[in-house]
Amino acid sequence: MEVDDLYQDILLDHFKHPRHFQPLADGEVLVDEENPTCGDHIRLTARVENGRIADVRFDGKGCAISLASASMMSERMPGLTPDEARRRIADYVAFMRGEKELDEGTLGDLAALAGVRQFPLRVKCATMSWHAMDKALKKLGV
Amino acid sequence: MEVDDLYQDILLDHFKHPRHFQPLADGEVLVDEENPTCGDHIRLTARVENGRIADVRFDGKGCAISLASASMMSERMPGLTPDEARRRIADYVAFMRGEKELDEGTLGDLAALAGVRQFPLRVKCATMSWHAMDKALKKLGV
Amino acid sequence: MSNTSSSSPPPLVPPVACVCNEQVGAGPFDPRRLRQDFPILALTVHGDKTLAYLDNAATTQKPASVVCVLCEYYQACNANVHRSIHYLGEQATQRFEEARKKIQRFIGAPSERSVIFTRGTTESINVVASAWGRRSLKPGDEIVLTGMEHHSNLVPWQLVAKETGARLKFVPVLDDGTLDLEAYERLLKGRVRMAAFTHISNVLGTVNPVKRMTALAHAAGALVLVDAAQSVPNRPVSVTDLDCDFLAFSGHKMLGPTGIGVLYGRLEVLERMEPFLTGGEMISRVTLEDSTWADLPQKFEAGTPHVSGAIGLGVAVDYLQRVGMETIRDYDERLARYAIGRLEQIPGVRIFGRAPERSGAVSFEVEGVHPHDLAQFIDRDGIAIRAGHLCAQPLMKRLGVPAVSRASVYFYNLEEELDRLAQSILKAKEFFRHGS
Amino acid sequence: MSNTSSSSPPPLVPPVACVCNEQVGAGPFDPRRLRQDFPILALTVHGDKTLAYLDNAATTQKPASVVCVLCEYYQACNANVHRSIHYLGEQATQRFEEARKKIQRFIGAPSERSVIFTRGTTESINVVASAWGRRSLKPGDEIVLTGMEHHSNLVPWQLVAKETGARLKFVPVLDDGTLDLEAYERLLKGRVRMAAFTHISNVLGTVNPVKRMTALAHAAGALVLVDAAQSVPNRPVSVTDLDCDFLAFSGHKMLGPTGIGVLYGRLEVLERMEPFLTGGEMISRVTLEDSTWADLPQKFEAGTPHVSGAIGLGVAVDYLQRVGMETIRDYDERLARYAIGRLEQIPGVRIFGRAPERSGAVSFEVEGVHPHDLAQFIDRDGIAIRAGHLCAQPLMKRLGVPAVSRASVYFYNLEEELDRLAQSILKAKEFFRHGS
Ligand SMILES: Cc1ncc(COP(=O)(O)O)c(C=O)c1O
Ligand SMILES: Cc1ncc(COP(=O)(O)O)c(C=O)c1O
Ligand code: FES
Ligand code: FES
Repeated sequence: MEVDDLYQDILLDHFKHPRHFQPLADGEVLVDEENPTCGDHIRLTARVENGRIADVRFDGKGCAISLASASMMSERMPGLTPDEARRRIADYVAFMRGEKELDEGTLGDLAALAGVRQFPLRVKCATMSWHAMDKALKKLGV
Repeated sequence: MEVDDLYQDILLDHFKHPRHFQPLADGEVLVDEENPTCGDHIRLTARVENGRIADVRFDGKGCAISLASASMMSERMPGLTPDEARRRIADYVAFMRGEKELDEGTLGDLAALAGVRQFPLRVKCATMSWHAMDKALKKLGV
Repeated sequence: MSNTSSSSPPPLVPPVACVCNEQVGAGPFDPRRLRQDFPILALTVHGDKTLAYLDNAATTQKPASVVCVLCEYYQACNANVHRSIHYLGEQATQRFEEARKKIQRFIGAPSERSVIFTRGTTESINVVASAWGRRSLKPGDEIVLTGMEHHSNLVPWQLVAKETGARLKFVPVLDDGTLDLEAYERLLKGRVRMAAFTHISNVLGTVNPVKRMTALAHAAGALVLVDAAQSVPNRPVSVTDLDCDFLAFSGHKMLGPTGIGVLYGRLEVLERMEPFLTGGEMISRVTLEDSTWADLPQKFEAGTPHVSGAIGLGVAVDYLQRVGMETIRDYDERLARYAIGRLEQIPGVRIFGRAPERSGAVSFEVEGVHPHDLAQFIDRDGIAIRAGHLCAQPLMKRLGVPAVSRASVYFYNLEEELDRLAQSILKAKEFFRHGS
Repeated sequence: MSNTSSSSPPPLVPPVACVCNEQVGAGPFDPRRLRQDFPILALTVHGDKTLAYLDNAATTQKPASVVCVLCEYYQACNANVHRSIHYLGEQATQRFEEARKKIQRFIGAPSERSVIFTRGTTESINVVASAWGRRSLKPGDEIVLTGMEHHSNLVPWQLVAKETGARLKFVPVLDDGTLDLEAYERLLKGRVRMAAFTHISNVLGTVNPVKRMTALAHAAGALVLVDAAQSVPNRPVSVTDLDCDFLAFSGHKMLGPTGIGVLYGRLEVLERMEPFLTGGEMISRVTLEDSTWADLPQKFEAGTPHVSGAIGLGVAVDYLQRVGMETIRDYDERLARYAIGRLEQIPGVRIFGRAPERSGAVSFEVEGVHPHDLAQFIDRDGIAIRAGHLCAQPLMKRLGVPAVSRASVYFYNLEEELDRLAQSILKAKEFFRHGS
């Protein structure tokens, strides 16, 4: 496996231009999720409107993998019901841990993160923001 | 080295017929010295008359090496002044620990214990009664 | 990339290529053949005496595959684990954690998070006595131990009892070397918070009914620690089946390297416990003033672990499973009974321990020959046994002796080695009675 | 017999015949030649990339003689130590205690009784914090640490402070990565009972003036513990010269096996201390109710020790002495300065730690590239460095970063490996800015 299999162009693009990345006012922050192995963190906010996730934004510090996966996550959530979102999160986390397979269709551009699975030490980077989203839904009581 | 180099005839003779071995009345016992690595012990009594050790007797439980060395010790002490005895004890202990050499003349039949020096785990067997004698002199205040 | 994205990740580490070509997989159980896997058993000592190693309850010998994996580890993937993002670091971490999973499966633990690497049984028990006991015990609480414990499962409890005001109670040992189970049930009527007992006595060979004892202790509201130092090497042991809260054992007694052992703990109990050692690896957040702990099992694994030891223990477990734990149990017991039969033919020999179910450890005394003289004498014939209090001074007192001799067999021992033992003991008796 | 009775006892154990034929004795210091003694350094990873192992502050690689002695130990003299009266037991005991003496001489300790084998630095410090601190500290007593400690020399003190009511004080770290020694002197004016500090920072490479710091602490009536995890591998260290009360270090960072380390303690202090772990080996008398302790060093070595680890560490010490500790110190420092020079040529690289006296550890950050991405990226070029908080979160906070990258050299590294590091970092910068 070459390094650009891990850091694919799609991933790098999300890292350099993270979608929905935007400094959050302290009052907005729903969840501040930390990766204790490296000291990085993601802060996240989300809204639910008419039973569907309407908006996800985040800021924080992290490696390319964590920022890119947060960016991809923030693109996929809007439009889902909380239950659909939770299922997606669980599937993705299980996939990253090598506990579950997902087909191309389900994965979409998340396939760019599949290489991370070979590096157990980096799996937390790729799941941190997804855990944060899960907690945000709980916080919102939905 | 063969086993009968360690357990020489002289040693076995002292083991089977320990000199000055004799059940002691509890009141007589000056020192009860224990070998914690095996649970064995030697009890010892001694007298000093006219500035010289007059009598050494012991009882207790122990291996062949410990009983034989106690028996030889009890033969050598009588007639010595306490200071002479202390010097002999120190020399013998140093010899057993491989820290000092002694010539044939000084050793006499103690040479039969020289083989023990190759077995660090047994050195305590061969020195236990000598330590007891040293403590007995201290107890007697001589 | 996209072709592989939905298949499981390929292994990072190539399978360990063991060059030692062991016999263990090559046919039905045959101790004579398996001996070829243990180079040390072919040693001749004191000139031309073939080694008869009968001190397996102290420590076992290691098969070639265990030695081999140590070399291979140091020559191909040595690195610090868990935090090194580089080729060697990923390899070492993966193999270290793979070893943990092997041990988890071996002892039937529900999660690898409940498998903590320690230096050995002694440290494992200290972790529990200290990290659980010091925080949980109150004055008047009771700890039930037995009269046949190794010092390792006694002294730590003495200290924690002294510190907390808890009281120790002891299940007496009956004349046949089994526990007085009626007394045990009576003792459990008190304010018992912990019952800690050995699965198999390292002196008497007695196999205690630990499953039943655990159930009784649980019914009385106590936690249970099983000292499995002698049992995990000897028979199938499943923590799920026993249902104990803690299980402690040592790698070096089960074909593994020195310096590594295991504490199994029930997850809920481990999670409530504070850590024992602190420092690197076991923390989550640290400021100058305060710290929070990592998740299990790291919470209990401060500092750089004994990576090669854990990996070696994993390979030892592989070996044991290929021999078969039932096979080992049955063979050890058969051989121990053979040893007892041979020793009993010698006048003046007294065997300690007559439990109906037993392991490979046989303790005895020989009239007129001190155990240390006996061990020393028969060593000259190449026969290695143990003499002493066997780290069980209270049990010695119960047996009425300061020390015993112990021959302990393992699956690679042979009847003829026990014949040699008996002959050599006869010679020793003669020698110490009449001289050479 | 009578002929030999007056000469010193012949050695029981034949000298270890190492078959690995090392280069270390074969001429003046030449790192390129010495690399042949470390098979792992010839590894190619990720296809055809020669390994450049620059993570030596985490753990070092092992020379052939250390690996060799492990095999040899398990195949020729494995046994339990101190109590087994048989050929293997005598051999194992003699070699284990010989290793202790080697280490005693290596650190200039007055007696082998003050050399205690532990699992590593972390356990060594825990022994002191717990066995000394928990019994000796009173509310209001003070412990002086520094702002550059590894978690291992911080978290154990946090716990003991919480338990005893003692207070922690910290010597600040100045901008150049050295300690604020004026502040240290001021801190010593309090009720200081213990000063514990690292000899060399594993992050900054700073060499602290520990001899002077020890003298000042003693003058203030405090005991001194030196965390020598990074210094004993790197330079001559003599406890007699430093005059410290405790010294802690790890075998795996100085060519030795995993799972073994050392606590040196001043005899008078160790003698007054209660034990840490309890169980077998460390007792003198045990009854069901009570126990007394064995003499030093056994009092602090409960349970079956890591025999092969200790013997391996002894051989590692032999190797280091043949290279020469002054040589290692000078070479490591020169190479670290070379690394700094190369890294500084890269725009956006910032070096942490500018102490005038330094070891082989060089920490830095690269603008726009996260340390973990950097480590992962350059690993693909075969270069192994460390990324993270390096078990020093408070120091990271002081430096104003969540994590750093660290390259750490040892005497077997070469300038060309650092050239490759610099090139690969340049490539990484480019990659994360513009993509491949
Ligand atoms: C300065 C320092 N102290 C303590 C330690 C802890 O050593 P170990 O993990 O071997 O216990 C280390 C290394 O990790 C270190 O660099
Ligand atoms: C029953 C039992 N418990 C505990 C121990 C202590 O094990 P270790 O010395 O490996 O810590 C032993 C072995 O010595 C044992 O046989
Ligand atoms: S390294 Fe911190 S989140 Fe990836
Ligand atoms: S074995 Fe006990 S004194 Fe010799």
